[in-house]
Amino acid sequence: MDIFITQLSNGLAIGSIYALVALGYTMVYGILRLINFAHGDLFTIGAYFGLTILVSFALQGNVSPLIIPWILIIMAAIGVAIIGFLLERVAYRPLRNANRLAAVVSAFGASIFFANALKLIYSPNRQSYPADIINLPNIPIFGVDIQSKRLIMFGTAVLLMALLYWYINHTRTGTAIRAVAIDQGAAKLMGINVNKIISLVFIIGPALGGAAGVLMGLFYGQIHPEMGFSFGLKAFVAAIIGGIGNIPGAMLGGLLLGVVEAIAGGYVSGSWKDAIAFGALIVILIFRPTGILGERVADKI
Amino acid sequence: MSLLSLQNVIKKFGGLTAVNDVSFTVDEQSVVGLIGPNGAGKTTVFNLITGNYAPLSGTVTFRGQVINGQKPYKIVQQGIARTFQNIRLFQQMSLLENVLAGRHCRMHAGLFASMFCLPWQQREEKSAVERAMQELAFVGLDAGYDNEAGNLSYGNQRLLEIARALATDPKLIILDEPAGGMNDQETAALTELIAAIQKRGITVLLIEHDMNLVMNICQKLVVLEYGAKIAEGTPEEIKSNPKVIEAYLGTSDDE
Amino acid sequence: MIKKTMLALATGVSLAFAFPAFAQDVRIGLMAGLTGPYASEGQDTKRIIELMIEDLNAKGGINGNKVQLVIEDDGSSPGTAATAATRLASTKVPAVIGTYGSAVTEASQDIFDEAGIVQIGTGSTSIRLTEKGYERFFRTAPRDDEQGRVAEESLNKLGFKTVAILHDSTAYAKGLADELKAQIDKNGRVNTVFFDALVPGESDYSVVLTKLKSANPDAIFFTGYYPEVGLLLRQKKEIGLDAPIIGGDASNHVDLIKIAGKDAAKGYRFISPPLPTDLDTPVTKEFLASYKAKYGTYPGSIWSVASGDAFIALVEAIKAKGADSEAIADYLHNDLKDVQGLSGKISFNEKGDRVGDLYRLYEVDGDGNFVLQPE
Amino acid sequence: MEALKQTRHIGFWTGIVFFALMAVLAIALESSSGGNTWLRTLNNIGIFTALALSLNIILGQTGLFNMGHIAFFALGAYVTAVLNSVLGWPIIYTLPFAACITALFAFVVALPVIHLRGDYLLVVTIGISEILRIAFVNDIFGLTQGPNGITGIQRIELFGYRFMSQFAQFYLIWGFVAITACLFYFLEHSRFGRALNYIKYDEVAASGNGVNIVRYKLIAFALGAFWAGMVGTIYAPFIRTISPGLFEFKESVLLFAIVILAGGGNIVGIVLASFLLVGMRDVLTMFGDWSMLLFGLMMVVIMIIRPQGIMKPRRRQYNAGHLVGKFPSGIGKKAGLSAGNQAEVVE
Repeated sequence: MDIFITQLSNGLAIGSIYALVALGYTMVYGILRLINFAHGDLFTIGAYFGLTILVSFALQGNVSPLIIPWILIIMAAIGVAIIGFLLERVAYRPLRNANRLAAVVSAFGASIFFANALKLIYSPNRQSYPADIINLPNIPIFGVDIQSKRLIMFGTAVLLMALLYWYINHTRTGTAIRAVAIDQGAAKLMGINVNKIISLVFIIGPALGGAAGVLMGLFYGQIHPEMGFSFGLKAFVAAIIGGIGNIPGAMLGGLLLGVVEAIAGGYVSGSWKDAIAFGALIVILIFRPTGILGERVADKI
Repeated sequence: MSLLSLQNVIKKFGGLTAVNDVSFTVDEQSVVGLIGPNGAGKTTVFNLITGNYAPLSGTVTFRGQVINGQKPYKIVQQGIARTFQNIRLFQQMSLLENVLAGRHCRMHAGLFASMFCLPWQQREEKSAVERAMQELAFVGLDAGYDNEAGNLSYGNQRLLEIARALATDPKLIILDEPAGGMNDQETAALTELIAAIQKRGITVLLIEHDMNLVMNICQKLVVLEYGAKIAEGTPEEIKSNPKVIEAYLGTSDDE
Repeated sequence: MIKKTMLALATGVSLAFAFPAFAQDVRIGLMAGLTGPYASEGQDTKRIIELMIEDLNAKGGINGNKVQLVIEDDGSSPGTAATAATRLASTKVPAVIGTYGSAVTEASQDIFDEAGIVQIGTGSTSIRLTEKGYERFFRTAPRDDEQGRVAEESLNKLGFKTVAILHDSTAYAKGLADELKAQIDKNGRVNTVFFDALVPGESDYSVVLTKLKSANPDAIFFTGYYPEVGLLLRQKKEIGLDAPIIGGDASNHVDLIKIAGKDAAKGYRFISPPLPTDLDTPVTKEFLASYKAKYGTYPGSIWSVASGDAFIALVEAIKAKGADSEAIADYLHNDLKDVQGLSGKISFNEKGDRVGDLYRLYEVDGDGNFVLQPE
Repeated sequence: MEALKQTRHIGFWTGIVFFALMAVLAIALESSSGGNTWLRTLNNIGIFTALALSLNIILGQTGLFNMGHIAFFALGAYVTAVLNSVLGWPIIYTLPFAACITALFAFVVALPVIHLRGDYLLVVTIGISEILRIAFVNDIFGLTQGPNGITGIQRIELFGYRFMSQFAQFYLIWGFVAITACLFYFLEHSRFGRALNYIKYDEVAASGNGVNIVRYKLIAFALGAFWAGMVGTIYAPFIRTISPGLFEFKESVLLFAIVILAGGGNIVGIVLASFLLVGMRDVLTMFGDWSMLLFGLMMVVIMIIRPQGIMKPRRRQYNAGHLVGKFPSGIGKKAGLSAGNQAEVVE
């Protein structure tokens, strides 16, 4: 039982990262119907930004370890948001009216570009965050010692998701985002600046991805230029499981995927873990063709 | 015997009853109109006949066979063709290829015959093209057979849909608002076309808001309101039916 | 007419693609992972060979002929390796050195064999590479069964009764894990209580570590590569798993300390051929000094040094028999005996495997140094 | 050549000229000293062209977002490898088995998911290909020899001739590409090919005109897989050692990109896009560390320059001009609907 709870916490922790990355996927998809495969690489860029800031400003030792994560998260989020904004301008906006899949191919191109740019800048070798930035005690839950970093990750993810959910549903701009997601043409007629809204989404989504990247580096330690590809794929799967375009769905999908992986890795086999996760995805889609929280869209005939 | 009959058909979407216990029949070689206010469930009735939806209960009988619950492609094979309210042409394909879509269910060439260009497949292809051209000519669009369907005017797109439906060799053709978006001149031509279709021995069932057209060409009308049938009869009977008048004009105290 | 046009076209194109050739130079191929996950190995290898060639040519080359290197990048991946091998084969070099990673090497073996080119693998320890009967394949790396044998020996000597075996599903690590398990089962001195894989390249191994914790072994033997080892050590500490991790020779890389942190890495043990800096023959010392002088650091691991051995063996063969593939292969099999290489004496047996006992046990000290353990 | 009379086949003759030129190019390369490397690049392109043509049936013609096509290729290659290196069958006998097993696999896995819409199907196909790859890594049924993969695959032997050199394999591979292009071209110009397009453009209308959507989608999947399986059979002896690392998701992405870049399922476009992307990937390796960065950049730039693909989707041409005006109209001259708009249609 102890082991089970520990595995559950392992799964929820990595699932929180998936969820944060999935949020970016789902927002972009909701508004452009575009699978932004470069999103995983934005996450990686966030992790590298965090490391660069940490090292080049010599934060460790000079700043309280409780503040460091927040500085890193905010600065990396800003940096990645700028790149996300530029990405949309350069690689996606010219394809706005083209075949949807053309933008997907462009996204893959961008993904390859980012990963290799990181390799050229930081070397293809893996990099690590210092191991001793934050040392927090374990916290007993249900009689099991849970690492407090797991709780921080989970809490940060839930908090960011809740903020985003509130922002989308209870602000003027949020309403505009929802309007653009439903019907760009109509939104334009209502005086909404669609380009501005899309740019905004390409700022929020990447910022969340960048924040997730920093969390990853801080709490798991190692980063490498190609990790965004598999992380991106996982997060995309998470967004699909939850119902792509749906914000709580992305959260749910991410956590669920993390837990499925942890249980599969912990109780079946580490080598089949990913296969089981994908198997779960397929089974979920067979029974819920648009994901767990996705809307069922009937064809209007 | 009637060609098509609906008996106590019910269809629900979630909590909403879209079609509530509707029954009517369509006689062979007649033109029948299905009318009613917007949202009365007319198109849903069509979708129930063509197999796009399956009814919750009740039966749809065509030429003595119960067809409800069958897939659309099977129902086409049995001789019911349709057009769509919001035009559904293959926009990027040529006029001819659109009509060839209608021929699909009467052709046989499969994967192997097609891939290896068997002689009989070639002959079948040739006669299909001829037949498709014939239908294009029937609606007057044969000269532009090679153009892209999406470039046609609205009225001509409706005609092309009719040609495509006719190419399936139907016994019954179902037209969903064929005159929608047409001007007077075009509507007059459509009236003529429907008469010509009837002359070919094909039964016509249509939804239409243009009352002139409906009263002109239909032998029988069925009126729906809120998913239920409120009247059925000849155009003259319907014109004077108080329930129908109320449904269309609303009660006097209802603003 | 058509024939004429075709001929003209053919000549035109062939001119365009022709390579300049220097008849008197001896050309040797090098296939290394200059990019991809093993890039640091590949880059070290390239530096070592380039340095050795520079040296050799300064001393007059082989029998007065200069040595020229033809390099192809295998991208650390089998698919790219096959293309790289074909490129090398088409340059008609008599022999090729390379490469790191058994699966990568394997993807190129058939191609070199078909072209009749001698290949000397460097960081490729998978058993079956030399079990296929290729007459012109050699390697300066030891084999996994040898490593498996030493690993079982060490586990027993260190007094562990139960061991968990973890690999990473790569060709090499799976092979070594299977070999170790076979040795353990054969000798019956140690028990295997866990056998599973992790997915390399991930960032979070807490799931598998938790699972290991519940299996409660005396020691964990991980057969994979250094990046995962580093991460395992780091996260093992966080999760409160006390059993020590022991690794195979793929964890022999200084970056391990960077990833794990000195604290977590302290006490980590692995078996490996000796480190470059633990090689104490004069030849090696001299070489390492000139390497340091040129590049400012020592080679990161033994595998790039093993490519130096391959080069030395090749030079001996060409000196004796000339730059002909068949003659080189024959010489390496039969005539090359105990030539002093960088990592020890070099000889090959009839399969093309290196003869000799190479493996040693290492432990990481508190400062992150790899310390050779006395036998 | 009855087939050529029905319709105007410009593309068909373009193809014949293209393949003839390729044959000459190969002779030229064979006789030049560095040509072997280029032949290998061309052979790589050929393999990918054949694969992209098979994916084109699924993605380009039917509009099913299959981003796991490499799985079918992998399965074909593995079937051939197992039959050849374990059971010792000659490669050529393994061809029908590789093709049929792959097609059957595709059919079975597609069956429960064929109804999924666009992007959902896309992620499921990614999942299927990853599961298959992981199964290969984990030595499923003890057949695939794990991450090492299967080694010692023989070369193809036909009528006593062994296809060993890059030059010989060039004719094998590109011959296969030529046959594939030809057969798929005929298929495209038939009832079957049109049905796939109807499904791509409008499923409801297609089904309303008698197209059995599920059946055609499944056949498209199985046919694409069948062909990818055959390409696998050709690939295994070409590369001699196959391992799961050759069939990663990135290869599926490349194939997907080729078909999208080709533009609307156009066969000529597929060949050009294969040359562009696969050739570029090979050639760019000369830039070392910068190669993949440039490759990614080129992908973005090419898509922005040609968002609709290299080629336009070519509408089929029919020999029907002589039938215009031959048949009666149901609308009298006085109505003027057709007459009036006819002018606008013809322009």
